[in-house]
Amino acid sequence: MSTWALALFQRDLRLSVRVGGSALVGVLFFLAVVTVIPFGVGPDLNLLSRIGPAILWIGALLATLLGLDRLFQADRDDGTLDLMLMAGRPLELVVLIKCLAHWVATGLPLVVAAPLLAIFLNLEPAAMGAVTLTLLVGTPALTLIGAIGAALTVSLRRGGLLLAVLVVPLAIPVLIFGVSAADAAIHDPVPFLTPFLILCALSLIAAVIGPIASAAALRFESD
Amino acid sequence: MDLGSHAGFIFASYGLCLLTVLGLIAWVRIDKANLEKALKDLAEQGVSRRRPQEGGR
Amino acid sequence: MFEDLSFSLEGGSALVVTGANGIGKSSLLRTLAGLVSLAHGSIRLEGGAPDTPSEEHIHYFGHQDAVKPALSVLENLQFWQSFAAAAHVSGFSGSSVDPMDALNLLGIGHTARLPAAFLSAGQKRRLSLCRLLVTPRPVWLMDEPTSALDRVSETQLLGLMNAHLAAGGLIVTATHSDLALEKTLILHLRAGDAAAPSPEEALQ
Amino acid sequence: MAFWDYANPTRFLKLVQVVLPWLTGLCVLASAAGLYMSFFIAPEDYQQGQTVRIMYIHVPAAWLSMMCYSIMAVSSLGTLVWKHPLADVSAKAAAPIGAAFTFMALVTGSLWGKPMWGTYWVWDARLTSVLVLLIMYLGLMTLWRTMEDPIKAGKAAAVLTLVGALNLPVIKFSVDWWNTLHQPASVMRMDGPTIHPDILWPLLVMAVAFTLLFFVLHLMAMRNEIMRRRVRTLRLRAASAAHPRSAVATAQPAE
Repeated sequence: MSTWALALFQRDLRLSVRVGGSALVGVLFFLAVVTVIPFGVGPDLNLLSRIGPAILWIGALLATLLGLDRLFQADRDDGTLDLMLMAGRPLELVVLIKCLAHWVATGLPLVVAAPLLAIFLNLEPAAMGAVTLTLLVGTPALTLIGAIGAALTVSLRRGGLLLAVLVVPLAIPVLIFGVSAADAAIHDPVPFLTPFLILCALSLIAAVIGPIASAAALRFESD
Repeated sequence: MDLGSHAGFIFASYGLCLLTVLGLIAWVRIDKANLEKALKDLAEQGVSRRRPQEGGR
Repeated sequence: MFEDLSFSLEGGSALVVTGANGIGKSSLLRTLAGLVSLAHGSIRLEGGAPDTPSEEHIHYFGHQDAVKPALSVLENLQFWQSFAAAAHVSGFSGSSVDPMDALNLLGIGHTARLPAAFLSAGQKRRLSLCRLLVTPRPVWLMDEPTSALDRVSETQLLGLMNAHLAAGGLIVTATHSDLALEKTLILHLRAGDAAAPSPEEALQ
Repeated sequence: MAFWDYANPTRFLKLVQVVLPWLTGLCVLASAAGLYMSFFIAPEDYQQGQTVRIMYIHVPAAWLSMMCYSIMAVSSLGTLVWKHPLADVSAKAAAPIGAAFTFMALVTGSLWGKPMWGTYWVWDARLTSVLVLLIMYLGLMTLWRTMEDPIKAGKAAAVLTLVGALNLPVIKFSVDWWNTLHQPASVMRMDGPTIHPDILWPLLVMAVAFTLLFFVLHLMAMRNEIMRRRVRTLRLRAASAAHPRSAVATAQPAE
């Protein structure tokens, strides 16, 4: 089990980091979204620090969705997907490992960038830590849920936009609990742990449902 | 020398700048080493820069 | 797509599928590969491992090369060696070839460390062929295997295919060019009805 | 691609070989002198206290971030108008260095702003336009990374660089056009600097040190870039050349 899984993980990671890969575009997009918001709502630092966690979460959601459309499409376009279906490896695990590699290449940089961007939004150190922690726990869920959309739209030429439309409703629970956990850390009386644990649970559920649903979609797609 | 109550900010600025410059230098050096290795590998394979010109291009 | 099509093939022999463009040669191969599901009927591989589906005994060599330009040639091949599971079947004695040897065998050993983006179409095709060598599987499905190959590589390919047959493997190939394969059956697809395979050489 | 093997790049590499040690030496001297002056000679400010010492890296870094972009803009003109073979090499090599200097200006600025203004960041015109500059740098770097062919990437990046150059005057004059927290220019003024010589000298020495640092790094990065293109050309050649040894080796096992 371990050799092929490691080989797949390494390959996907290399592909997204090397020339032509898209690992850092997501972070740049995240930075751009966070920069644009203050122009829209005005540069009031108090307001920004109040809505800061929400801005960071929405930025992370959009940046994740942006990078997802090539998750399976690149492999489908050059015939790799057919061979993966025939490789004799459980497709659910293949999807899970691909998602993991994708998250390390695109989701983890978002989490690392979040504290820096929090400075722009005038967040307190406690809020900064809370947002980063919730993003660390929550972004894998976004990738795994997004994988379902990526698998469904794999055969469409311009699937990126449709993917976003399909995935956003499914990602709303993650967004709700991510933001409310981060908010709870700022406003004292509300407990932080309750929404945070629900967020963890959502990630775990997504780790089960995402690969199963994506694998099913990919099998139908090859027909 | 006494830098007053804001010494932390001053050292942080100078330290981060130093780190950034060191990072740039490291990037340039590592990049150079990798490229030189690639050129050496190609030379060992017998691919030369001059050959195709003689072939009348 | 097909009706009343049935054929069987034994170890060590090849089936050449011929027919006009668009008649469904590629679809037939994709169906055999398990990539397109059957409406009726079945595909059986006798002697395979009991609880593995038949497509896991099959190498599919289609029109697409599945070569990643950003990876080096060797990295491409090593990935497939560790990713695709080998299938061992009684009566098939093919063994795994070392990736570097496979590249040398097909004459692209000198490109092993280059990114695959630098390969020509024919070289990518040969790299894709190496994939069949590094993981032993008894059945090769080859869709136009000689496309984009020059005459020398075509001869090499024939040598490899014959070696696979000699090891007890099966080959089903759709092609336009004449392949000098040992022990060949020909399946000619025509609109309306499909001719039964006609033995070109006597089977044992 | 044979174009790259001749004349300009080769001659340029020889020039770099000669100039680089001198530049590096000068850069080290100037940095040492600048650091000494900014810590031990420059007085503390009567308003800002010791934090004024951050200025000696903040202001040069900010200047360099803009100078670097100007160099990229001129190089882009070189790519598009004069088609000089080294122009897009220069532009590509400058982008990461410019991004690093912009990052330094932003970081030192916010570390200076915290004790002075009470916050690390405000969304005023100067700070925001410099942040936009950083995003431009990063975007250009990404554009170069994602396009395989260096010639095409160079042209695309040149167009983007020239369009982005509109941001430069915005940065320069943002302190005059908008009412901001950031203090107005005090060295680069039409009517002469408004700054005491004890502060001005360390600042100028640091600026010279930063400029030298930029040129050292830029030349080294350009040399790398030329080498990278050579590697690319040679690899294309290596792939296309059928290897005689391997051709012999194939004949036996295939039989």
